[in-house]
Amino acid sequence: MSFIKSKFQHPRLPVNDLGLTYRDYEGALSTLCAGCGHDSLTSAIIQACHELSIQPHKIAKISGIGCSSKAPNYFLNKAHGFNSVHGRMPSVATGANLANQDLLYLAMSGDGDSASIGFGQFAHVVRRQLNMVYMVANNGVYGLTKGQLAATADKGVKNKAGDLSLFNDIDLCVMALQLGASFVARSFSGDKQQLVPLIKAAMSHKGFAFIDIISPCVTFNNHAGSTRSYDYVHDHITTGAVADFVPVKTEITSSCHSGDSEDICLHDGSIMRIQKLNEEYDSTNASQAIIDIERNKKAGKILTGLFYLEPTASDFHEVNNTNSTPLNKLSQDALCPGNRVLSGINDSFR
Amino acid sequence: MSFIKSKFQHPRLPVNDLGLTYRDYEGALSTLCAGCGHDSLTSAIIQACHELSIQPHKIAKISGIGCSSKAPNYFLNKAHGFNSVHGRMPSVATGANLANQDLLYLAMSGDGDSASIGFGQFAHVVRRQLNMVYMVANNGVYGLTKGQLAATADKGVKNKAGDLSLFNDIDLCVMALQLGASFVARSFSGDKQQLVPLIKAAMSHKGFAFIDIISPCVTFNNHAGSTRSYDYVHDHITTGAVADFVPVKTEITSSCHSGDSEDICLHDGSIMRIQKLNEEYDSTNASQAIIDIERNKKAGKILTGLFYLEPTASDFHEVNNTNSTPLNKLSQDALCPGNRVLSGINDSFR
Amino acid sequence: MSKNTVNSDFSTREKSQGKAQEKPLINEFVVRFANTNGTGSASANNMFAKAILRMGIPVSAKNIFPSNIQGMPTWYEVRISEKNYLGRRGGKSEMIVAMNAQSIDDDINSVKSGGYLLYDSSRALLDSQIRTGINYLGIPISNICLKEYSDPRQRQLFKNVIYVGALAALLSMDFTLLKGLVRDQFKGKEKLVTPNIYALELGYQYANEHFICPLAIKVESRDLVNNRILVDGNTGTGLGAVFGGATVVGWYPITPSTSVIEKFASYCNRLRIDPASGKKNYAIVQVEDELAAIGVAIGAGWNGARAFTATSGPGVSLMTEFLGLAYFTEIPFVLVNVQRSGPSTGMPTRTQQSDILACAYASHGDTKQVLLFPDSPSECFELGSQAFDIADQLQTPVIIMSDLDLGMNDHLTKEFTWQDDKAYQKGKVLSAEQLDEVEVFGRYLDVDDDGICYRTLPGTHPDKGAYFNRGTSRNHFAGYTEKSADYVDNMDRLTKKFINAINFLPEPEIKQQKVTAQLGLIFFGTTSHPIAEAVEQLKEQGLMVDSLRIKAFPFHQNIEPFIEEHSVNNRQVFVIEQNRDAQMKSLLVNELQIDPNKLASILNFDGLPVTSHFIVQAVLAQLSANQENKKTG
Amino acid sequence: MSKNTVNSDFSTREKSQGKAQEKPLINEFVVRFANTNGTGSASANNMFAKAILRMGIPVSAKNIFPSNIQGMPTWYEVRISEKNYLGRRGGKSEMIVAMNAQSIDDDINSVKSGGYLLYDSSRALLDSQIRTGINYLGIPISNICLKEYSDPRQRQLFKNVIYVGALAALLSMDFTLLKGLVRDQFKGKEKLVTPNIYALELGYQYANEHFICPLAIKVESRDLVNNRILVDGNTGTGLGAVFGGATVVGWYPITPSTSVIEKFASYCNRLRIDPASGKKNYAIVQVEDELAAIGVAIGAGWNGARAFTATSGPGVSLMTEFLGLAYFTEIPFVLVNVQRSGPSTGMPTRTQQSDILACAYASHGDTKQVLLFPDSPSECFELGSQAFDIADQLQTPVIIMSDLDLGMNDHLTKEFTWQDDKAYQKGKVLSAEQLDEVEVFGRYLDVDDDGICYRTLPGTHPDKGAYFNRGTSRNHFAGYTEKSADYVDNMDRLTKKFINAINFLPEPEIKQQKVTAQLGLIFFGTTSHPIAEAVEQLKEQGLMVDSLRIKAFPFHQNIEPFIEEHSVNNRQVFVIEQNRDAQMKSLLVNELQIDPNKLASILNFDGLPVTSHFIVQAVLAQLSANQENKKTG
Ligand SMILES: Cc1ncc(C[n+]2csc(CCOP(=O)(O)OP(=O)(O)O)c2C)c(N)n1
Ligand SMILES: Cc1ncc(C[n+]2csc(CCOP(=O)(O)OP(=O)(O)O)c2C)c(N)n1
Ligand code: SF4
Ligand code: SF4
Ligand SMILES: [Mg+2]
Ligand SMILES: [Mg+2]
Repeated sequence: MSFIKSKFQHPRLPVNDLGLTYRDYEGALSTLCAGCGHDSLTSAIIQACHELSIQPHKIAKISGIGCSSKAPNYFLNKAHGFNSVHGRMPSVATGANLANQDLLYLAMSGDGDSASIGFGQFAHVVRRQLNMVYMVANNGVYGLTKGQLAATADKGVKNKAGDLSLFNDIDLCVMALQLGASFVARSFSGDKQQLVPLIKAAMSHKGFAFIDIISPCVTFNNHAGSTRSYDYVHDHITTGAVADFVPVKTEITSSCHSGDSEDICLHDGSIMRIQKLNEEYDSTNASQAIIDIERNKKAGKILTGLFYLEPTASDFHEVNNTNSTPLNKLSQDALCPGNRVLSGINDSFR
Repeated sequence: MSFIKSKFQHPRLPVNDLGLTYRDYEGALSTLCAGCGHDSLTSAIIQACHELSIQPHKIAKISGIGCSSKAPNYFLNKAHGFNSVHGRMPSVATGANLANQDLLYLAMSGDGDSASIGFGQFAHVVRRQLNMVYMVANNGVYGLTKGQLAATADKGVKNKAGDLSLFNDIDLCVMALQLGASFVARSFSGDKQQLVPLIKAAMSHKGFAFIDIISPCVTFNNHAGSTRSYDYVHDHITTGAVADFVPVKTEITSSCHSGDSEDICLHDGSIMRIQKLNEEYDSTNASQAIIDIERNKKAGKILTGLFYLEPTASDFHEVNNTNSTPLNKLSQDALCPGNRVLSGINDSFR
Repeated sequence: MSKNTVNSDFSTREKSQGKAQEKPLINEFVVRFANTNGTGSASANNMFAKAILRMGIPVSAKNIFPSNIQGMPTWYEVRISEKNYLGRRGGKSEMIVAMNAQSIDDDINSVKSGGYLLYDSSRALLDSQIRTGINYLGIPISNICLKEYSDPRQRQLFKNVIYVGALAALLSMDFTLLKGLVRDQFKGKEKLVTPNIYALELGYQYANEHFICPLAIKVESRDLVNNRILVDGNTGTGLGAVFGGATVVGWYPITPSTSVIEKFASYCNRLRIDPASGKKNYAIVQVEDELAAIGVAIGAGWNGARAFTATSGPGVSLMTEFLGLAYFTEIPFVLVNVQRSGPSTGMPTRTQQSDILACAYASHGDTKQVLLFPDSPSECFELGSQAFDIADQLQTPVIIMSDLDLGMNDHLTKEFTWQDDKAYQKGKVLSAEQLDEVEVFGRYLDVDDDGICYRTLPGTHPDKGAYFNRGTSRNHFAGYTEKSADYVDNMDRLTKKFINAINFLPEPEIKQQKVTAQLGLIFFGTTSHPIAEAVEQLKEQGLMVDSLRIKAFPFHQNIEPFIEEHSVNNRQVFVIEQNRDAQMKSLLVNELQIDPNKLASILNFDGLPVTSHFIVQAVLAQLSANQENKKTG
Repeated sequence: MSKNTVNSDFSTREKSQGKAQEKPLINEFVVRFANTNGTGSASANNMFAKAILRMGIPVSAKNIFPSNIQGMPTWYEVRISEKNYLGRRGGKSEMIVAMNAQSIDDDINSVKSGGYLLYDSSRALLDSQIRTGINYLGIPISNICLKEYSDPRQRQLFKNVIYVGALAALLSMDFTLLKGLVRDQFKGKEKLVTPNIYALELGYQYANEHFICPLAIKVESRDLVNNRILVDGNTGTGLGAVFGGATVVGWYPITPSTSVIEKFASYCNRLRIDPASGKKNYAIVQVEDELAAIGVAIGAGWNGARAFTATSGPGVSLMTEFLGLAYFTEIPFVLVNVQRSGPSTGMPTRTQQSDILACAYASHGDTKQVLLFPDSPSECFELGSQAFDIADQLQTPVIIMSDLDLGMNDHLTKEFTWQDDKAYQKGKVLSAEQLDEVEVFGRYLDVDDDGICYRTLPGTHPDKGAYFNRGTSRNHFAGYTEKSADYVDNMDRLTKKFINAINFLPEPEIKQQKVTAQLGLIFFGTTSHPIAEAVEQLKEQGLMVDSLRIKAFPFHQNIEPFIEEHSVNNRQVFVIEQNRDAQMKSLLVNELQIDPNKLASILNFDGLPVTSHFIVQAVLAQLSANQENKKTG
C-alpha cells in the first residue's frame, strides 16, 4: 500500500477501444496491507476490464464485509459500488440485477463472507442462476478481524495465532459445481496470466460465473505451515488446462469456430481457447471437475483453472421471462394499470 | 389424525429390554393432516427407539419450524424437546450437545427448514461432526405455510397452486456427503422396513448422521405431477442395498464379525448388515454415492438406502478433546479457579 | 340414522320461536361459524357474508384459525350491522353454526341467551350439551350429504353449502341473490354452479320445512353499503404495490403476510405482462429466508427499481441488520409488516400490534424508521402505493404496519381509488443531463438543506456521479471516514431528514367535537375499528369523545397539541393499542417529549381484535380510578 | 542521511526549554502517540503506560485505531493523573510523539501551546509544519535504527522502543523500573530482553545528550495506585466467565468483542484443563455467524450448562430473533455486547452506547431483556461472573452492555476479587429427587408467585418433568395453546418476573451530598469515567452534584426517587449518554413513567469517549437555557 499515488500520466498510456487507459479503470488508493493478495486481484480486474473495453459505469460492484469486500473501492472508480453487510452480498446482487439486467455485476467476497456467514446466500444465488461474476478472495482466514480461521482453511493447518483448523474445509468451487453454477474456476491472485483471461471469460459469460481466487493474507496467513501462503501456493499449484480468452471484435458470432474442439464460444461471441494439460480434463463435466479437484487435493496439489463452463446456460431473467427493458427503466404507463382497471377490480369485491 | 386416542392398553403389549411398551415411546396426539408422511416417520422413530430399548429420557428432541418440526411433539413424551426457530435447529443442537454429550440428539427438520433458511446452519453442523441424528422430512414444499415450493423440489414440477419449480433442486444427501457427513442415508416415510433400521443405525452411529426422508405432504404436494406424492415415490423408488440393523445385546464388541464383508460394525458394537443390490454399491465411498444418486435421478429414479457410513468417525467432542463428564455436570470446584489463582492473575496486570 | 338425531323437541318450530327474543332483531347481530380447518368451510362462510353485503347491509367477517393445516377448530364470525359497527363485537353471539364436534361444548356456551344453535343433528347431542335458554336448530346435515353424494370430498364440502342454504331461510336472506352469488363465484368453473345451488336448496328447503322461518333474528335488504367493497387488507396492499409501480420483490413465506405477495403476484400476472413481448414487467423471487428477502429489496432500491418485501414477526427480527444498513445508506424500499401475536413464534394466527418499537427503532445504533399505519383495506391500497413515493422521496425504508386482522380478514371498506394524472414521485435522482450540469456531486451533500441529498443510479453517467455505497461512516462525498466531525454531521443530517419526513407523510385523522371533549382517544390501524361504536356507547354514558388516529411515524405536529388539550381541565387522553407494553405510547412519549402520566393506556393483547366493549370498560375503569385518586390524593 | 534531518534549531536544549511551561507540570498531563497501525507501536506504548503505573501514578490509556489492518493512522493517548482523573481528557495534549507522516500535520496542531512534539527527525519537517509556541524534540529515530539494525522488521519495531526510552529521560521516568518491565514482559522469550533494553537505552541516551532532561512536564513516583490493576474490560469479562462457570461458547469474530472470547479461551486453556485426563472442561466453537453463536448459547442454556456469546452491533441485530425466543421460552444464557459506533457497520473501531433500545426491547412482539452496565474492567469481571447467576435465577438472557472503550482500552481498576465460599446460584432447577416429590410438574406453573417457574433439564428423570420447549404460546404445562386467556396469563407472568428481576440485580451507585444537590447526574458504563472530574469542575463553578450510576435494567426502585428529588426546587437532572437519540433517557421515561421534561440529556456520540469538559459545558449551557426560559416563560 502506498500513500502517495503519482498523478503523472504517461502521455502515451495505451488506450483501449473506448479510448480509455488503464487509469480510467482504477479506484481509490488501497488501504490494504502491503502485499495483500487482494491488491493483485484488484489489478487483474482492472486489466481485464480495460482490455475488454467495458464501459466502467456499466459495471456495478457489490460486496459483503471484509478486507476482500473493501477491494471494490480500489478499482473502477467510475462504477457504482455497494459494500453491503457481512455475508449477504448475494441477495443485494440479486435485487440489483433484477432491477437492471443491463449492467455487469462484479461481486467480491471473502471466504469468511461466503463460506461461513454467507454460505446459505452463496448456495442460493448459485441456484438462482443470477447473471453475475462472483469472486471470492480466498485466504483461509478472516483478514479484517485479525486472522481467525475460515471454513476454507485446510484441516490441520494452524493460523498465525496458532489455532488449529479442526474440521474439513468447504471448497466453494466444489459447492458451486454441485449446486449447478454454469461457470466455475479457481485461480491465484499471484498468477495474472491465468487470472485475467478467467475474469474476462466470466464477464463475457451469461449466467452465474464463480471464481475462487486464492489470495494470500500476508499479515495473518503467510507463515510457514499455512497452505494459503504465497510460497505454499506457488509450490503446489497445478492446472488441468490453460485457458486463453479471445474477445469478439465484431458483433457477428459466426466467427465462432466451434468446430475446433478446444474452443468454447461464449454468449457474446468471444472465445475461451482451452489447451488441455491433463487428459481427463473436460470443461463440460462438472462431476469430473469435482473428482479432479479432490484427487489433486489428496495429492497435496491445488488445482486451478477453468473447471466448468456451460456456455449456453440461461440466467434468472430468461427463466423468469422478464421483459428485456430493465425494470428500473419502465415508465409509469407500463407499470400502473390505471383507474379503469381498478374499477373492474373493485367490482370483484362486491 | 384422530382426536380421541384410546387409553386402553393391551395387557400384553410387547415390552422391550427395559420393560417398556411402544406406548412409552409415544408423544402427544398428532395435529398433522390425516395421511401426512410425517406421522409415519413419527411412528418409525417410536418403533426404532422402542426396539433399541433406548431410555426415552436420554433422548433430546430438537427441531426448527414447520409441520415436520412439530413432529417431535408427537413422539417420545418422556424426552425433553426443543422446537426452536425456523432454520436454526443445528445451532441449538450444537449448544445442547456441547453442554451434555451423554444424551442422544434426535433432530427433525423440514426441507424448507434445512435447504432454504437453514442451509448455512445445516452445512456447518455437518462440518462440525456433531454427534446427532439429523432427519429431514422432505416433501418438496413448505407444508405449514400452505404449499410453496421448497428448494428440494425437482426442477420443472408444479406445486398444488400451480407454481413452477424454476431452478435446480438442492439434494441434501449430496450436500451432506460432500461436506463430510459420516452417515448419510435416504428413505421414504412410507417404507418402514427400510426406514426403521436406518434410524436405528443412525442412532447407534457416533458422529453426524443424516437421513433425508421423503415424506409426502398429502395436502399440498400429493397431486399428479408431483415427484413427492405417495404414488410417484412408490413407483420410482429404488435402492442400492438393503440394510438390516443388528443390535448389540452384550457390551462386548468382540462379537462384531467384521470379517464378513457385508457387515459394518458400528461404534456401539451393533451391526449394519448390508445386502448389495447393485454391483457398484460401496458404503465407504462418498463420491461413488453422489454419482449413483445423480445417475438414478437422471434416469427418473429416487435412490434410497444407506449411502455412506464411516463407522469410526470421530465427533466434535473427540476433536475438541472435551472432558467425558458432560459439561453441564461439572461442579463449581472443577469450573472455578478460585481466589488464589485470581490474585496471581491480578499481579499480571501491574 | 334417525336414532342419532337429537330429540326433536329442540328443533321444532314451537321451540325455536318460543324462546326467541321478543322483538325481532333485524340487521344487527352476529353469526358465528364453528368449523374444522381443512374442510372447505371458509368459502361457504365467505359466501354467506357476501350475500349479506349484496343485500346492502354492512357486514364484517373475522376468521379465527389455528396455526395448523387440517383438523383443528376454526371459527368465522360474521357481524351484521346496519349501524355500521364493524369492529369485532366480542361476547356471545346471536347464532352459532356449530359444525365441529371438538369445540361444540364451548360453542354452545358462546350463544347468547335466547340465541340459536344450528348444528348437525346426524349425531345426537349429549345431555350435557343441552342448555336451556337457547334454541337448537338441528339439521341432519351429514345424513343429507351421505344420501345425496357418493364422493367423500363432496360429502364434506357440501355440508358447508347446506348450512348456508338453511341460514338463507332462517334469516330471511334473498335466496335469488344468493344463487346469483354462486354463479359469480364459479365463473369459469360453470360445472360447479348447479351442484352448489342444489346444496343451497337442500338446506333452504330443510329449514323452511322444519322451522318457522324467518327466526326472530333476520336480515332485511338495505342500501347502506354504497360503493364500499368487502376485501382483506393484504389484497389492498398487494394491489397497491402494483399501482405504486413496484417491480422487484424478494420474499419468504410467513403467515399472515404471505398473501400480500400472492396477491401482488396474481395481479401482476394479469396486469403487468408486456403486451408486445408477453414478458413480465416484474420479477418476484421466493428466496431462502428473510435476510435475503430484504437484501433483494435493498439491492433493487439502490438500483432505482421500486421494490418491496412482506413479512411478519420473526421475519422482521431477521431483517433487523439490513434495516439498519438501509437507514444509514439511505436506500428506499417498502417493507410490509403484517403483525401477529409475538413474541417469538407466539400465536402466529392471532393478531396484535406489537412490533412498533421493534420497527421504529430497528437495528443496533441510533436508527429511526418511517412507519405507516393503515386501518382498512382501502388504506392498505392507498398507503401501499404511496409508500413507494414516500420511500423514494425520503430515500429510506418505509414500513407498512398492518396486522393479521387487517391483512387476512375481509372488511367493508371504501372502494379503491386512483388518480390517473398523479405521477410517481421519484425523489431526488439525478439524470445524466442533470449530472452534467452539477458542479460538484456529493452523494451526501445537503444541497437543499432539508436533510435529503441527491442520489444517482448505477449506469447513469460515464464519468460523474458514481460513488461507493457503504454501511460505514462517510463524508459528503461518500468517502470512508472515521473523523468524528464527519460522522456527527451525517448523523445530525439524518435526524433533520427524519423530522422533515413529516411533510411527506399522511396527517393524523382528527375528529373533534365543537367543544373540546372530555375524552381524547388515540389509536391507529385496526384499533380504530371499534371506535365508532365505543364513542357511541360512551356518549350513552354522557361522555363526549374527540379522537385522533395516527397514520404515520415520525409523528405529525398535530398530535402533541391534541394530547395537551385533552390532558388539562379534567380531561383524559387514552392510547388504545393491541400489545402488552404500550408500545405506541412509549413512542409518543419518547418522540414528543410528553409526560407519560398524561396518557392512559388501553391494552388489548389477547390475540383477538379489540372490541368496543373492552375499550368502554377500560375507559370507565380509568375514569373512576382518576376520581378515586383525586379523593385520596 | 543527515541532510534529511530537520534544522536542529528546533531540537536543541535551548528551544525545548525556552518555550516550556513556567511551572513544571508533575503527574498531570497527557502524552499522545501518533503511529501507523501494523507497526507494532501498541506494545511499546503500553509499556510506557505500565511504567507510569508502576511508579504508583494513576494512568489511563486510550487506543484510537482505524478499521484497517496496516498502514493507517492510529493514536494512543496516555493520561497521567495523580488526581485520579482517568476519563479521556480531550482537547490538546502536553506532548505528542508523532511517528506518522500521514497524520503529522494534524498531530502538530493537537499539541498544547507550550507543549512538546517528539518526532522522527530523520526526515526534515516542512516549513509549514513549524508552529511557534510548541517545542520540537527531534530524534533521528529512523536513522538510528538504520544504523543499529539490519533486519527491516527490527528497524521498524525498535523505533517504538527508542521513543519510549527517550520519554523515560524527558519525563524523568524510573529507568530501572522500565527495564524491569521489559524483563517481565518478555518472560519466556528471554532472547528479546536485551535488544529491547538496548533500544530503550538508545532513546534514553539520545534524549539525555540532546535535550535538557527532564522537561517541564514530568513524572514523580507516588503511591497512589494501591492495589489497582491496569487492564481492559474484555479481559475482565472473559475472566469473569471463567470464574462464573461458563463452559459452552458459540461465537463469531467481530471487533470490539473478539477479545472477550480470546481471553476466555486463553484462561480456560490455562485453568480449565481437567488435571486427571488433560481434557477440556469447556467447549468453544467458532460458528458460521451470530445467529448460530446465540443458537449455541441457547441450546446449552436449555441443557443446563452456563453458556455465553459475545458480539457487537451487527451481531446484536442478527441475534434479534433468537433473543425473542429466549425471552419467551425463558432460557438462561449471557450475551456480552461490546458496543461500537452504529448504525450498520458505522465506525467499527469507535466507541458508543447506542444499542440500549435495540437490546432492552430486542425482537418483535412484547419483549424485555435484562441488561447489566459495567463501568470498569473489575466490574466487567464481577458482573461477567454474576451474570450467570442472574440468568440462571431469572431463567432469561442477561446482556452485558460493555463498549469499545471499556472493552479494549486499558483502565486503572480495582483488582479482581472473588469469594471462594460463594456458591453458584443455579436457580429453580428440579433434580430427579425433587421431581419425585412434586405432585404435578408444570413448567410454567408460577408456584412461588414470583413469576419464576421451576424448570427441568433433559435427561433428569425417566418419567417426570419432560416438556416440549417452544416459541409458541403455551399453557402452564408447556402444552400448545391458542387460548387467549392462557396467552395473557403467560405474558402477564413474564411481566411479573421482569419486575421481580430487580431483586436479583445490582443496585445503582448513588452519591449524595448531605443536602440534596442542585444537580443530579445519571450515567452508566463508561460515561462514568469523566464524572469525578466533571463534578470537581462543576464545584469550582459553585454547582454541587449528586450522582447516580445505573448498573442494571430493569431499573431499581431507587432511581425514580432520585429523579423526583432532583427535578423539583430549581434542581435539574441530567442523563449523560454516548448516543444520539438519548436511548437511556427513553428507557427511563418509558419504564418509570417519568415526565421526559424532567431529564436533560447530555449526548456525546462522536465515537470518542466522553470528556468532563463536554459534560461541564453541556450542564452550564442547559442551566443558562433554563434561566432564559424562566425569564421569557
Ligand atoms: C454480522 C457481522 N459479523 C461480524 C463482522 C466482523 N467481520 C468483519 S470482516 C469479517 C470476516 C472477513 O473475512 P473474509 O470474508 O474472509 O474477508 P478477508 O478479510 O479475509 O478478506 C468479520 C467476521 C461483521 N462486520 N458483521
Ligand atoms: C423466520 C421465519 N420465517 C418464516 C416462517 C414461516 N414458516 C413456518 S414453517 C415454514 C416452512 C416450513 O417448511 P418445511 O421446513 O419444509 O416444513 P414442512 O411444513 O414442509 O414439514 C415457514 C416458511 C417462520 N416461522 N419463521
Ligand atoms: S489483513 Fe490480510 S487480507 Fe486484510 S489487507 Fe492485510 S493482508 Fe490483506
Ligand atoms: S400440510 Fe402437508 S406437511 Fe403439513 S401436516 Fe398437512 S400433509 Fe403434513
Ligand atoms: Mg478471508
Ligand atoms: Mg417441507
